[in-house]
Amino acid sequence: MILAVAAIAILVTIALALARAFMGPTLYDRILAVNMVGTKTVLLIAVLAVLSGRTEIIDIALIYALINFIGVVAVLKLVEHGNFYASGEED
Amino acid sequence: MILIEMLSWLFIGAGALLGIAGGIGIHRFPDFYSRLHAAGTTDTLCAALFLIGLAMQTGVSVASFKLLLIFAFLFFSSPTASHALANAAMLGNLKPYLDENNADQQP
Amino acid sequence: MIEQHLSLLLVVIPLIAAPVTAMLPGRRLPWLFTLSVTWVCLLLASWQLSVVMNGSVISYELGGWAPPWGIEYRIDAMNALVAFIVAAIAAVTLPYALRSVEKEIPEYQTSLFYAAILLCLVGLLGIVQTGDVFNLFVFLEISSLSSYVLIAMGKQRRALTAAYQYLIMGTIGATFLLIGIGLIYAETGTLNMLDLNQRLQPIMEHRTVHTGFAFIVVGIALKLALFPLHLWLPNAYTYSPSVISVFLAATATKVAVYIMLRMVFTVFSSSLVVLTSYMFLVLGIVGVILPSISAIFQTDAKRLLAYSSIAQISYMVLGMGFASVLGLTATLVHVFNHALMKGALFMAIGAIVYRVGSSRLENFQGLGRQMPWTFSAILIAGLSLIGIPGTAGFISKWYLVLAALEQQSWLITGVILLGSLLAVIYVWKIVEIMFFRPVPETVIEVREAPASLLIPTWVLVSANLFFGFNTELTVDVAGTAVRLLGVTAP
Amino acid sequence: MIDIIFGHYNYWIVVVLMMAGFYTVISRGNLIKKIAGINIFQTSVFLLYISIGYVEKGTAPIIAEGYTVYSNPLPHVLILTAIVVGVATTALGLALVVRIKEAYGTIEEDEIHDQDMSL
Amino acid sequence: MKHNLILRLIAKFLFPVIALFAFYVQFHGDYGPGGGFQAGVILSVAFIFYALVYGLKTTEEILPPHVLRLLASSGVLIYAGTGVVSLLMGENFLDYDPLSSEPAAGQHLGILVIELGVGITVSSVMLMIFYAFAGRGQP
Amino acid sequence: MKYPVKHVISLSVVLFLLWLGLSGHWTPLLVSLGIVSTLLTVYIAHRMDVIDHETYPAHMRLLMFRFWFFLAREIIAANIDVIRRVFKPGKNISPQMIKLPVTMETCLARVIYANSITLTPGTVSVNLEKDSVTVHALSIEGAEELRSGRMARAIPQDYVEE
Amino acid sequence: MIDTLIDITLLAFLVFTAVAIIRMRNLFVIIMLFSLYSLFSAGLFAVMDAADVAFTEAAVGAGISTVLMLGTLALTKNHEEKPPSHLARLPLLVVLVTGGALVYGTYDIPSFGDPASPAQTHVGPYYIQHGKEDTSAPNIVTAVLASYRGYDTLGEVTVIFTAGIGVMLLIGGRLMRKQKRKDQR
Amino acid sequence: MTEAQVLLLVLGLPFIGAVGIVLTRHRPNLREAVTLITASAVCALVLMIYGQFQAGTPFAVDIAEPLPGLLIRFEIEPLGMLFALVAGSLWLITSIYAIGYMRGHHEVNQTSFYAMFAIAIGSTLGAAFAGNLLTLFLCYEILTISTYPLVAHAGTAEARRGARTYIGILLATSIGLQLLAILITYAITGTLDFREGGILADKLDPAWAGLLLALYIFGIGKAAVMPFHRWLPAAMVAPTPVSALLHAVAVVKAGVFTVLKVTIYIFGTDFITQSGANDWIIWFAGATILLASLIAMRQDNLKMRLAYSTVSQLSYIVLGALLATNMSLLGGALHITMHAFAKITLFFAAGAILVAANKTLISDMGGLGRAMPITFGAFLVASLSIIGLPPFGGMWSKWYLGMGAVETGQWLLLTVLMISSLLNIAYLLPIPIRGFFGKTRDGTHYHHITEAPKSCLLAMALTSLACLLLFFYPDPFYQLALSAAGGQ
Repeated sequence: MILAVAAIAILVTIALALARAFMGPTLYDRILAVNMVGTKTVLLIAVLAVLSGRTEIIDIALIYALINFIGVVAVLKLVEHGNFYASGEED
Repeated sequence: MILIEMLSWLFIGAGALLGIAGGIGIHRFPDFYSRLHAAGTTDTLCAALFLIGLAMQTGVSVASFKLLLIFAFLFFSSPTASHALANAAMLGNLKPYLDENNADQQP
Repeated sequence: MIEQHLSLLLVVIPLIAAPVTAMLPGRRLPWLFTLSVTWVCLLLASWQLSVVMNGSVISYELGGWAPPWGIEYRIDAMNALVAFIVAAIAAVTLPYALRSVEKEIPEYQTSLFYAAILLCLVGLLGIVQTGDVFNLFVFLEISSLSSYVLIAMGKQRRALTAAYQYLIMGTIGATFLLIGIGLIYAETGTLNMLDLNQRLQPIMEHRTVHTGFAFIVVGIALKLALFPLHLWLPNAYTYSPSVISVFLAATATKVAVYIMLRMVFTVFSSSLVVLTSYMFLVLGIVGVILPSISAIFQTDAKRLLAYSSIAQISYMVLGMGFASVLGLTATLVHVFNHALMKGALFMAIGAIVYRVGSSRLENFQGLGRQMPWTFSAILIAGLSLIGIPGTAGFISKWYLVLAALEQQSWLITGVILLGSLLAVIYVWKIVEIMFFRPVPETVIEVREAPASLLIPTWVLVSANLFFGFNTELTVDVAGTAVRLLGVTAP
Repeated sequence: MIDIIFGHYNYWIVVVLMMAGFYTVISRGNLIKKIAGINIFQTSVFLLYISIGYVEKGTAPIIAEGYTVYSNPLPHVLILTAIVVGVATTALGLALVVRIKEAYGTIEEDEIHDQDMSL
Repeated sequence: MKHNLILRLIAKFLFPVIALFAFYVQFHGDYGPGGGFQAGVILSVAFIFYALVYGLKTTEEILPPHVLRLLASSGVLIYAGTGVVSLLMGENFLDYDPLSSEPAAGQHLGILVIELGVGITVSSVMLMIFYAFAGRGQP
Repeated sequence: MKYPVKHVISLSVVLFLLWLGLSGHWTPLLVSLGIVSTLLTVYIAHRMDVIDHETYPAHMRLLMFRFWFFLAREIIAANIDVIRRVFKPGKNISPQMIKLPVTMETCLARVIYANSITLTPGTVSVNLEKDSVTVHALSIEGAEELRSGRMARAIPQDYVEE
Repeated sequence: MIDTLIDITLLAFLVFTAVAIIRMRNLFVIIMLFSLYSLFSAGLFAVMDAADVAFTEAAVGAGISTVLMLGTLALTKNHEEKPPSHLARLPLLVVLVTGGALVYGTYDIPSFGDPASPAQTHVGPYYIQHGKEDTSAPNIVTAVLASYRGYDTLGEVTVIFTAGIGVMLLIGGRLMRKQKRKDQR
Repeated sequence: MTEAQVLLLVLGLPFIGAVGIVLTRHRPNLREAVTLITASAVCALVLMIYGQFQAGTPFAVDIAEPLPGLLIRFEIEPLGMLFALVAGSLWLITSIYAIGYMRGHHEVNQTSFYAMFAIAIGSTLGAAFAGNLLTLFLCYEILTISTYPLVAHAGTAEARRGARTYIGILLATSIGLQLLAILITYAITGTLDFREGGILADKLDPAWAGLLLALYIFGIGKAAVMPFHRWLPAAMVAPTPVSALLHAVAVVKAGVFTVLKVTIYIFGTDFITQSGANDWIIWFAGATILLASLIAMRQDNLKMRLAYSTVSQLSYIVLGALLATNMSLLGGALHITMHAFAKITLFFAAGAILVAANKTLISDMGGLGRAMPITFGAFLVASLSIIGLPPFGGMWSKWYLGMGAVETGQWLLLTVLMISSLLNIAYLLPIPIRGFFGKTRDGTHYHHITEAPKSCLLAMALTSLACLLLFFYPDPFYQLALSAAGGQ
């Protein structure tokens, strides 16, 4: 029961974040919103796993938490350096 | 047992509220930097509450270990991401909306 | 004991060889290795063909799981024939590749290039051998991906856009195929071709089956470069390295024809075929004439041949459209013969590119006298393309027209003959420029192509002549294959 | 009628998604966007497959105590393979885009076309 | 991004965890979701993460491209080799039954080995592709 | 760079425990695979040069509890504050950009400081430099709170050797 | 019930994201939205009990594909798509026809989740009934992937290998020249 | 040697000769020796075969079976023997002529000329000996293609244009119409063998017979029935020996030969007459005879005039075939021989004039005969033979054709033949007359012009002598034609 409520709440949050991702206005707002959607989806999957009782699914949440973070890092690296090869040693 | 169940409900319920509040926050606040607060910060606590609540439901098992692992992971990565994002925005010359009443503003 | 595994080894040997090739250093070593692998494949394919020629069927259960739970290799005369074509073309192309690749591909890429060729071969052979529709999709993608890369290795920058265009179109085609397979799967719950056939029979009227069929046909048609969906082909063949033009032109579309036959006649084999046959006939008619006309106006030899390929594919489609024993025999025979003639033509053009550095017709002036062997190869293969008697092309035209006459469709008979006439024009365009235009003053002496390019070319040219007289292999095997397809309509 | 809607809404939305992806591929001139479109198209097809394999009140096909109804594992396997194929295609397509950009200086289809024509 | 202190530290901390998680996914494919392919992707993502933070050059020194090429090939060979082994043992290609004394155990072993092959190929190819993209245009 | 063996061992142990926790199947095969995996991971980490005291403080004492507790309380309080601001009608925030001095010696401590600032709602560290950190605060109160240095003092400095 | 709700909501998110991707012109944003699209699909896969697929989609769609697209973007340095010069009527027609065909085709498809559909009664159940004892792997997806249809997976590995070779041939010159120098030394 | 081996040898010799010619390309004398030796050998072999064939030895050989039940088969029958005799003997003579001509005219690329020439003759012989329609068609197409480089020999834009028309019309008609007809025949009857009395007789609805026959007649473009005759004048850009041998003998005769074969062995004379298949096509032949003659009269270029004359003469043979009586067929078959010898002489003469005087226009030839009496004498002889006046061979064929027309009661056709003969006189005789008795345009005399090279003269003399001889001794050809036409 509470899990259903939780799931709905997460969906609402995702919807709000998604709206921000669509509206912008700046690139950073979108990145922020996408990141937020990512985190919330991790939670959603975790809730789903507990809800269905198949806890194997939690692995998916775990992997997504990892990947989402790295995705954001990649985006930021690109925004900052404009490439992927820079080592950042120069300063 | 019922206590843990109740506690878990409480945690999850609080997490849900927090999440929605964060979602509204990123619409209410006027500029990127302030939205960052709403999103990034509520993220951490919201996730923590959810995951702990869920872990209570599953009891001591591999699943709860994994849930806590997710929590630990988010705990480290989330602020890092927020910081990196703010950092990038600043380097990208995104001017923050600042309260003009305050003369104290720097850079 | 090993005999039962030979059909499998035909695919697995190049598959194992590909990563090994990728690790070999230098120029000669990868080539030598690839060459021996293709020859082994040819041996295996010939063996396989000789076994199933009499109408028997080889079935091989991969992983030891019985179909429909496991994947099955199911080889009858049609698979064996197409596999033989593919293996044979590969075996002939590889000796040709050495000099040509040396000139067109930098050394440090050589081993990967040969690995990609092997992968393409693996994909094509895998498609042909399998009896499972999804396995077919996987191997289709192997061959497609490697051919995108191989095409992009052409020297001009347009090779890149050509490959990109092909990639987009090919992926759309593959995705359509995937949708089709999915819909059919939803209706039957199986992926094995024979099983599908049986389980589809009672539900042929389902709309889902119709749609699945349509998507499969459109998907394959994209790979096949069936007339309105052919846009990727001219660029892809024009700008790819010579070896790749030869290999792809002679094999890739042939395998697509095979898939079409297999899907339409083995998997569906029913009232739906009637529907498609009209479509095939209409598209075939248009597809013979319009691309042939386009071919006439091309100024680049490879491009001209590419348009001609589209027209030739339309002949095969016409044969399918008749859905009769004669028509399908014609299609299969033409699959074989067209591989021979287009292979020879692209090889000869490649030899010219090797010497002159361009495939634009304006640079071909007077080459006929300087490169007489190359020129005669173009001439003979061109005659085969037209369908002059004594060449392999004549045999396929013969059966095709007979099939048309059998159904009293005078229009199609006329179209086929008109297509030959148009072929006369575009083939003659090359011949005339090469032989009867004087060599421009500015051009320095051009020597005849090296023997390593000429010998494979002439192997194919001789095959064109041989199969124009001896049709035991082609027609008989095609006949057996068609019989096994279970086509009973006249 | 209502049965059909409830039994098929999933497929229909998936169809809409496919169309969105397909439209992006064939109507847009930007090469990267085309690749993104292809990915959307393919992902939607994956959804179609998984929908086919779904069973009401079922669970993931990992055999465990206490469960008897499992969803069909076969579509899952097929889609795993298809995802891999998809990422392979994406990688190749993007590599081509990089090369095209280097060769032409643009990744807009019509500009590339203009350059080819002006030769 | 190395100058970004926070990220650098977090990366140091996270990399072994992600890598271990990848191995976990690799070897638990027959119990839960995952398997060679997913593990390969995660492992390559771990390296990509490292490369993003510490620079491509450092990463290439740790895992040179030619080693990756070797690994990519060997993964395919492991997979196909397993099939060849079953051939040599008199069964059909990729039939793992004879790999052990009893069929089910043989199957288990076979699955483990081929998943390893998948994982090796996938991770090395993915990383190779990343190297190719990231390093393009490097001065 | 040479680093103490104890770092390697501590990392191995942590990772192996992690494996056992994730796995849940403690069969000989999987445990031995776990050992292999751990060793492989440590080897890669060794090659990457990421094993040092910063990341795997074998000596990290559990006395950090005090800090964790402090942080948790701060986070909760700040969350409530942000939620209040979200729902408060009209002009609800007065964003500030301030620069704070950073006095900590070690990198680890500085990172913990910066991350703690970020974790606490209402303030985000925007730029961490050698001796200062730029912070964006949602409100004047938040900025003042940071200026007071309460947070900086709470960062445990003492567990870092060398 | 809650499953259905999540299912529908995620599908709706997917539709919104897809439409946004079509309409957006900043490639950066498109790529990020694409990663969201992948993420939602992964969620849907999880809802529809396809754990392995969800896992893979999360790793690939949101991870590798996104990183690769970003890498391409970094190299092409072209962040704004040109606005379409005219309304694409022909593509629209093609798409509508295709979509129409699909909707037509799904009319006869067994209902969503129907346990009596052919797909659930013919080959699939065999794996569930025999998979575990045949291969001693409780995860049937892995059993099918690696054993029953192991040959497909060999093909899949080959596909990946092909992609690797392809990318090296296309843009890996830097990596291979280094290798070449080492060979010569 | 068995009969089959002999047959293979005679068919293969020209191709072997072609290879020999290519191999000896750097030494012109040797090359031409090879040509001559091959030509003599072929001529001798053909004569030998003729001897044995008359003695009743059957010659047949199967090469391959490209299509089930359809062989590549060579077999000798009277009509083919007749054609082979003409082609074989005239190749030798033409070779002699060509050596003189090519050297005298300083042509380029002589090697390919001789080689293609040999191949063309080889395929002509193949067509003559073809044992079924498929084989005939095969040789027919090889002939078309191998003569293309000969036509385009000069390589000038004009030559290329002419050659393009040549190959275009020939290939288009053969693929578009003839192949179709063959396929229809096969689809109906299941065979393509040449059989006495035809194979279509009971199988084809008589109503369609006319259409199929039309496909054949027009499809055999080499027979040059209008409106598909344009290639023949276009091919006149070729060197004269080519025009002589190929466009007076090999190519065009291969066309009409095929027409005869089709009417006799595929349709069967009875079937043609009974079904009325020939009702309207015959008028195309008639019209061609008259129209081509009329056009010929208006040509000033000598070779063009001869070309249109050939078009007209070919339709005699087509007419003979289509009348489908014993007499007309006999006439048609004989005309192959008679016209060949006469027309080749005319072309030889035209070539000789070109080499010696470098003149192509008839209007420039006034008085030239006095400078080149032998050439113009030969021309006169051949013209008379073509017109059909005794004592020249051409009389016989015209006689039998006329008889055929009378036999069927086609008086109108007889009239056509008569008018045509008059037209022949009108366009051929003025040339020698002008040559001998006319004046040069500017009144000068040809001091610097002498006769053509000796080998040319020799060749001309031989062929004109043959024209004369054939009147008195037409027996070998007559016998063959008679047995082909079905009477004994």
